[in-house]
Amino acid sequence: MRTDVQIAICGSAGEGTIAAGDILRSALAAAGYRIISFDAYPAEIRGFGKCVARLRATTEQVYSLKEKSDVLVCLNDEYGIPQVGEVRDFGAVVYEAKSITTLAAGAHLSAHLRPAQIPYPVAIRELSERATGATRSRNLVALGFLAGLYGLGVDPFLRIIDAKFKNKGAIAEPNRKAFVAGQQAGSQAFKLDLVSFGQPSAGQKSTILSGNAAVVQGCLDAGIDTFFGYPITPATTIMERLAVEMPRRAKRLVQTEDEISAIAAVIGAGYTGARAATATSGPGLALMSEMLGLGTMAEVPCVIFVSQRGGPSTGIPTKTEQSDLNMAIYGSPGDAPRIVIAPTNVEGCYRCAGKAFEMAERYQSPVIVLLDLYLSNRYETVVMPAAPPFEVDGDRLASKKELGPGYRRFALTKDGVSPRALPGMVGGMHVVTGLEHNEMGRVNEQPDNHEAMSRKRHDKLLHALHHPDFTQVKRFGDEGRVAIGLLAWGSTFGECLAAMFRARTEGVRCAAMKVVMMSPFPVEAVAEFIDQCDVVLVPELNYQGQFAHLVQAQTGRTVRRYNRVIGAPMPVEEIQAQMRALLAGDERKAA
Amino acid sequence: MPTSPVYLEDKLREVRESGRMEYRSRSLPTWCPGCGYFSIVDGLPGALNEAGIQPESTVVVSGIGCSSRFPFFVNTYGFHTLHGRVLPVATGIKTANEALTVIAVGGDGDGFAIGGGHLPHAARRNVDLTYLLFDNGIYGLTKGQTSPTSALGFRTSTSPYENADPPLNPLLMVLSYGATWVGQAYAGRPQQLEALIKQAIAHRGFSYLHILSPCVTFDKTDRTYQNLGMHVTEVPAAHDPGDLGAAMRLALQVQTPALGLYYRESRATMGDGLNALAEKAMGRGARQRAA
Amino acid sequence: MSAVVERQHDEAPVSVQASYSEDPRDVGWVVQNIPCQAACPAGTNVPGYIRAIAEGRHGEGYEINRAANVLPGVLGRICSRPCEPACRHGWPGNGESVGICDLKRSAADLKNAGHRITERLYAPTGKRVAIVGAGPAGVAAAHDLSVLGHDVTVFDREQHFGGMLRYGIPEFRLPRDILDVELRNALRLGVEFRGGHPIGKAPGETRLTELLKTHDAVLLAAGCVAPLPLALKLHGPGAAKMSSETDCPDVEHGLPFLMALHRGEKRSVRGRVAVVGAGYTALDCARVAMRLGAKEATIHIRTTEEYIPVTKVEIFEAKRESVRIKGLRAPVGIVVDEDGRLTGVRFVQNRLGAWRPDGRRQAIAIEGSEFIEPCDTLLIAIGQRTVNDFLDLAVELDQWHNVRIGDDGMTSVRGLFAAGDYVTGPTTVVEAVGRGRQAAQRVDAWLMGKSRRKRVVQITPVQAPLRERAYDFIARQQMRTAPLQERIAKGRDAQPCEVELGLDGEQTAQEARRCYLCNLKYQIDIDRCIYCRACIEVAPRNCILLVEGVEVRSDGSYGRLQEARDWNRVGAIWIDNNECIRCGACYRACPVDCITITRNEFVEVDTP
Amino acid sequence: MSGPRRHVIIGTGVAGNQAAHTLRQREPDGSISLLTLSALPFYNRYDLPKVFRGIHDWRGFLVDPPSHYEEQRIELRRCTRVVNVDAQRKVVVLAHNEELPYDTLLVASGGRAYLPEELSEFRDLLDGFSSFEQAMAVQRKLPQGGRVAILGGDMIGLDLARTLLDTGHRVVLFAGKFTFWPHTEPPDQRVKLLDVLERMGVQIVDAEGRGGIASIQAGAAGFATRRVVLGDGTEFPADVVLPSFGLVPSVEFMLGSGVAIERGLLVSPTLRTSDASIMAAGDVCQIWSDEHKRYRFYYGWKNVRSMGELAARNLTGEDEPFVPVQDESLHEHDGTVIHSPFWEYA
Repeated sequence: MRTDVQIAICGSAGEGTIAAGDILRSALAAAGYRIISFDAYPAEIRGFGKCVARLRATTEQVYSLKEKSDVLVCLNDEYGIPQVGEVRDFGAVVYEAKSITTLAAGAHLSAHLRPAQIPYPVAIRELSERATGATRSRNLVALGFLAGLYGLGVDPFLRIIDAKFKNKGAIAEPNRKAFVAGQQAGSQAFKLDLVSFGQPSAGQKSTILSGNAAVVQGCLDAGIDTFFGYPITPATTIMERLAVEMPRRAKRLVQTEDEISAIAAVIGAGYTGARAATATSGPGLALMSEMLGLGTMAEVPCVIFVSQRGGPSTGIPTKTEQSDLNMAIYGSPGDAPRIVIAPTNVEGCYRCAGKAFEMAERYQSPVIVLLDLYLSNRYETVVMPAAPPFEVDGDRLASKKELGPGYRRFALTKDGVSPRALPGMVGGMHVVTGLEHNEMGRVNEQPDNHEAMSRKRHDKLLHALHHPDFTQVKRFGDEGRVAIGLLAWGSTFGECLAAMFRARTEGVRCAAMKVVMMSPFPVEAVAEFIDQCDVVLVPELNYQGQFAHLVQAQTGRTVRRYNRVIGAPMPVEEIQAQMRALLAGDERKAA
Repeated sequence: MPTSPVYLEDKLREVRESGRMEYRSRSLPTWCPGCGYFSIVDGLPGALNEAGIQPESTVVVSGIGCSSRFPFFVNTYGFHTLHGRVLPVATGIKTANEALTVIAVGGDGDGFAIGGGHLPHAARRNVDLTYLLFDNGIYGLTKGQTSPTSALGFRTSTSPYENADPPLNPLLMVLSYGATWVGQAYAGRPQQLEALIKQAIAHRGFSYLHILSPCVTFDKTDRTYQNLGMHVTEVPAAHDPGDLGAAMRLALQVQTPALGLYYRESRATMGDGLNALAEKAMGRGARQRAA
Repeated sequence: MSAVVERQHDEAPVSVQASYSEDPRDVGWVVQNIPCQAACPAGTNVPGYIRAIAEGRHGEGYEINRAANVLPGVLGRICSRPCEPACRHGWPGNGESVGICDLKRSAADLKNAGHRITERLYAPTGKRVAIVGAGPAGVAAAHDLSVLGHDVTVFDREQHFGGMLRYGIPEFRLPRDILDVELRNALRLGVEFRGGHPIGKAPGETRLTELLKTHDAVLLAAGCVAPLPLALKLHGPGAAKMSSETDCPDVEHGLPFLMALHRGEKRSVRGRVAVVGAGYTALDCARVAMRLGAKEATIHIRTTEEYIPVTKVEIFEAKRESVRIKGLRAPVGIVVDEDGRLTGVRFVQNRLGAWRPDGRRQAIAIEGSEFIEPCDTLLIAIGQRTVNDFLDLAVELDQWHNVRIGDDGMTSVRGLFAAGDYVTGPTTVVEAVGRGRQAAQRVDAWLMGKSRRKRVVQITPVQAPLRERAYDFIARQQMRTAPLQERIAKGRDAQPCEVELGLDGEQTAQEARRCYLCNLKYQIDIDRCIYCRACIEVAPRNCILLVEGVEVRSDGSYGRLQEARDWNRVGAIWIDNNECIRCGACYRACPVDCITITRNEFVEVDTP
Repeated sequence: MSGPRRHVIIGTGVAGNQAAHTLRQREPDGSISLLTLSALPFYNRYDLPKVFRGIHDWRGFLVDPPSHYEEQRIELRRCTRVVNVDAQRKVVVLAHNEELPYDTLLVASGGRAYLPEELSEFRDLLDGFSSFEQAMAVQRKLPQGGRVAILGGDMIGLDLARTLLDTGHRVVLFAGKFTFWPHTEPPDQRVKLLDVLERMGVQIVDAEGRGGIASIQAGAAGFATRRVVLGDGTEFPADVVLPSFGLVPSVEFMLGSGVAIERGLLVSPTLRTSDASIMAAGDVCQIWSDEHKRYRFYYGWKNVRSMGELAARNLTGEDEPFVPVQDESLHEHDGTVIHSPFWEYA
């Protein structure tokens, strides 16, 4: 039987909503389902904000979450009530059976169920208290209830609960008990909904990873040597995972005192030939921008992972947005070209992370890998390659012949990449500076030199457009001329793909192209795509249409924009609505 | 343990009549239940009220972090600035309007990591403001990473094996930077905390109050109420707050942190200096014109 | 070895840290917060004795009971349990009330075999008190007066003491050995009992005026034993030969019927038994009838089952014994055959009317709705009234012809006191015990010229919550009952079989844990509280609030707490003790230890 | 009165559902809340024996599709237990601690299966058949050709017995005074009716004549799961034991409201209770009969539906008395067929 079940768990931040989603996701992945999941949570640590953990478990490949969930678990009525609408007919709503305060009419979730939704009132709080003596394990009770109701195997859950809480001492056992209590209640409940889990497909062994975890895996597989970072949402988990993994490989990770220090240390490490990286978000990238210019000027390989969040300034730290594209491409004093790549899904995070080190080294440049919160935090099952697909040493090191008294660190070569001498190499001693310099590295402010060097720094990066085994752009859907094309980047591409596939089922000839290489820009491929479409729509999660600007500026062609800053993934149906409006030539409806 | 009955209506009247509620905003603080910061968000209004400072002539400035949500919970002017930049912004405010009471608040990461470069300069310049530093030894807002004051060997998500870097000694730093009022309080002792805040505000010059506070969500082992409650001591009665050396020795007592006033010194503030400078400059100008 | 004060094996050590308060707010707190005690007519310290039981000190639990009511083993079986509907554990959302009465019985049943009762005796006063009536009120008063040092003599018409306890209540509810021991214990401090000694005006009877002369005070506790008459119309062929329904051999009043049985007289019932009435007596009549071999027994009530003043357990057990209850009908006549034997009862259909001032529901007959219910025996148990024909002097009576007493418990005659059902009309045993006790204090105050005792609040620090949240999920322990076959089939010849068998040791321990211990007062020391709300997070109910105001009632207790939604209106974080279920979660969670627990309970102390 | 009225109906049985629909037709503006303990919208309990004919999807039992309630703007609140009605404040208190105010309240909570008190201690060994969930549980428990013991044998139970026999199961009826409830038949007629049942294939056990039902016991391992033990010591094995002693009104939540209750809610012929804002309809109410000068129950689907409709009409301005629409006779026809209005559900 084909399985396609989407479960949403809704509660406050302190109720363990996200943790419940974590466990459910891991357990279902362990059982062999394909998973795509994304949680929405507020800034307060545990405070009082609303969180929704959503996951879709399938047996077939899917690209995004569904608009309608099959099951909703509410740990908190107040937050849960607005979510009830997302449950489909004959789907299930699990909610707290009893309130400890007297509620006004309509304040209980049961008042908001539609007649075709199946209610499961569960004494979540009481079951938790009975099992553990405390109300804290309500999330595990609810999870257990789902496991019991849908006959999901208990063992993966218990294993994951044990693993998750093993370092948290006294809470592992209560959580286990709470889960079992919920599971018993669930297995005794009379199942009336029409949601069911079939056997997972037996296929390739897949791993469940978040975008950030995939970045980490990419870093490790590419042989990262050093990492310097400073905590910032939503990039922190990259550092946290690396902090566990790197010491095991005798690699070094340092939490610096701020982002300036982090990028400076990365450049320092890169200068010595180490594969070095940092991870940050918009505000951190802003602090790094001066140092990034030094990276470009000094031609030091370094990798910067930037996970975008709502801006400007501190903005909306826990909501997703794609509004740092301009800063990633342009944000530095002077003409400071650099490589910017933006993966579109979790697997892409892995590939881009690894390839970023290759490119940084090969083109002796800072490389920014641009993610966003939706991509960083979303989980997907990924089939990992048997062996790391990355070149682990691509340094263009100076040969014996090139070293010696006449060694030119910044030699103007045919491809613009100069031979590097690393500190410690005999005959390669030179000075690196942020001042404009000549081929030898000596300070030189002459116009000819400045123009030549500027050209060198720019042109060498163009080779990245043909970097081997790397997908700069990719087209999906119908071949040849199409009625409408979707052009997208980053996490939004998944929704575009889903919208495109749906449009095709409605008989529309259409195609979608993802652009991974943002700088230097793959002008030819994108221009060709635009030319084959009657109309091109660029949906993105920023207000200004930063990518649409880039496309228009680079290709000289006009595209239609669709911009939302809702802090959440672009709704597929909105993309569809835009497509329909454009196809119908309805200019008013098209944004 | 006192067993005498507490009569609610008496207490409510006492609180209502005290006037301290004027200084609270409407928003209920959103920290995790159990957080030590609640103690401070009740202490500052109490202190301001006692000191008779009007809410509208007070600016509470913060950086980024759990503690930096603070301005939202007090009924004063507030400026929630950028990570680490509380002191420069506060300096700007005080420089432009000496009539304001400026309270800078922030956490250990905000103040000693990203903002560490600003502290020496605000202190040595003796900017007339009060810096309340909420030290919980962890980054809470980003869900529990090591901070500059995390203990050696402490485990967090960014030091999963253990923290290999020794914590810095904020009090010793601030004393050596030239702060003119330095004290330490503990969130679990709300009455003493409030009294120290009041003294710090009353001080003319850069006053620094270090507030030890547990993070109940991400630190279950080190800086807990239990551990802190067991280890904190009082500044000895014999301690001379005018003796910088003695204050520094007290600051070295890190295993049993002493609560109370460490150091107090009367020195010209940055504002005084700028006034003198202006006077001098205007005086010279007047002489030149006269010539 | 120096002298040792003898202590019973299970007595708790005396606390030395206690303080005492007469502040109306503390008094109000106790009244408001210990609903079981407030509901108990005898003022039993319920949490006190249940805590003793929970700690395995059954004997002490028994003594705490006995301090309020001298017959714990008896009341533990037949009390009407006004405390249980009041119990906080039975409030909405909290589950079922604690089996307070069952635990009282357990204290009595499970106490050590060598248990010694404790009496704190006053010096003899030389005053003489006579008590008329050896029912629960008389016995309670006699006991307390003797403890207070007076010489007491109790007179009763019946041969044995106990009154309604002995003569009104069937043995399957109250075994006589239990009753005897407790009555004897109550009267053993030199109380003289004169059984078969009616006070009255008839020849050979002692006159009341005589008693008043020979005693310093006389207490009338004569109870309420005359059945209320029911003038039924007579129908059928044999009706002409009768003047009232009681002329029919198959019609009898319920209470005399039971009393005769309990005096050892033979009584029988025939075929289908109809009982009219809605109290314990009616229920007892029907259940006794089933034991005497009735084919069926039906209780006919004027209102409906909802309003019967009998515990649900009693109703359920009666139904298990096949007793049926039919509502909304009032008897208006009987039908007799040629031989004068009963063939049916004529009823009129009622409808429910308004509430009566006494809290009962009015029943209004519907005109023209008479119908006949066939039956072979009719027992009338519609209530009792007092009899005053023994009074040989003028005593002021009230509108119901009961004696009127003043606030000092005295009738219009100096030195003549009255108490119990004799004053109030028919109530319950526990009410009578409570009134008897109260009367003893009033008599003593009058005799001694002042109240020698007063009630204060004792406040004792408690170092731990004493409870766990898990206790709240223990199901109410169901008392074992005798199998149906044993109750009835063997009942005719064999020893009467007690229906309810009590809780066993383990059940008792479990049930005792269920008690919230409402005498524990949880309070937040606001001066030390840091407003962190760790307590609110773990609270199992909406019991800890951010408060901006509170309504203080005239009795000192707190009314509604006004919850603060805004930070600038939060005056305190407060534990609403009325909502609090004493689970201790907040106490354990408080990071700054600002929550204190004290035990607050009424104690009697000597007046200066 | 300001604004549209709030009508609350407790119970989504035949009466409650009918009342909601009639109410909506007659009062387009009022808000209507229909409360039920069930997780499902109104379905046909009379159809439940069909679970033995292979219908296992609850949607097959629904009378109206779920969307119907939205179209009719009837708020359907499922899994909702009423714990009490505060007639003074005009508020329905729900078990999950919500207070629902009403302008008018219609109690149509129906009846639940009666279990005689003397059998109550065996509750855990007994099954029920009054909801879809219970019916499915019985269906799952009962093996092909399995044996069902029906205690009492009211008309609901006997209807189930017909289906059980048709689908190849065995039925043992423990006959007693509740057999044929709610009909009461003279002894001679009763013998004939039992005879018909016997010929249908029901095994009849005269429980009353054999000392009554003494106990229900769990079966020994490897045998049927239950044993019915009679007073004379005889035992009958069964896979499922179903008490079938008629219905008692579900009124627990009305106790304490002050509304007059005897066994059911007492209502006038126009279905009004003693409280001006509260009406009752269906198996929950006893209706005053001027003819009999008694409060009477009127059972049967047609009566109940008619009461639901009447209640709605009387809530919206009418004041008509209830007239029974169903003849209550029970008889056997040519010795092989039993006729009862309770078997004529369309």
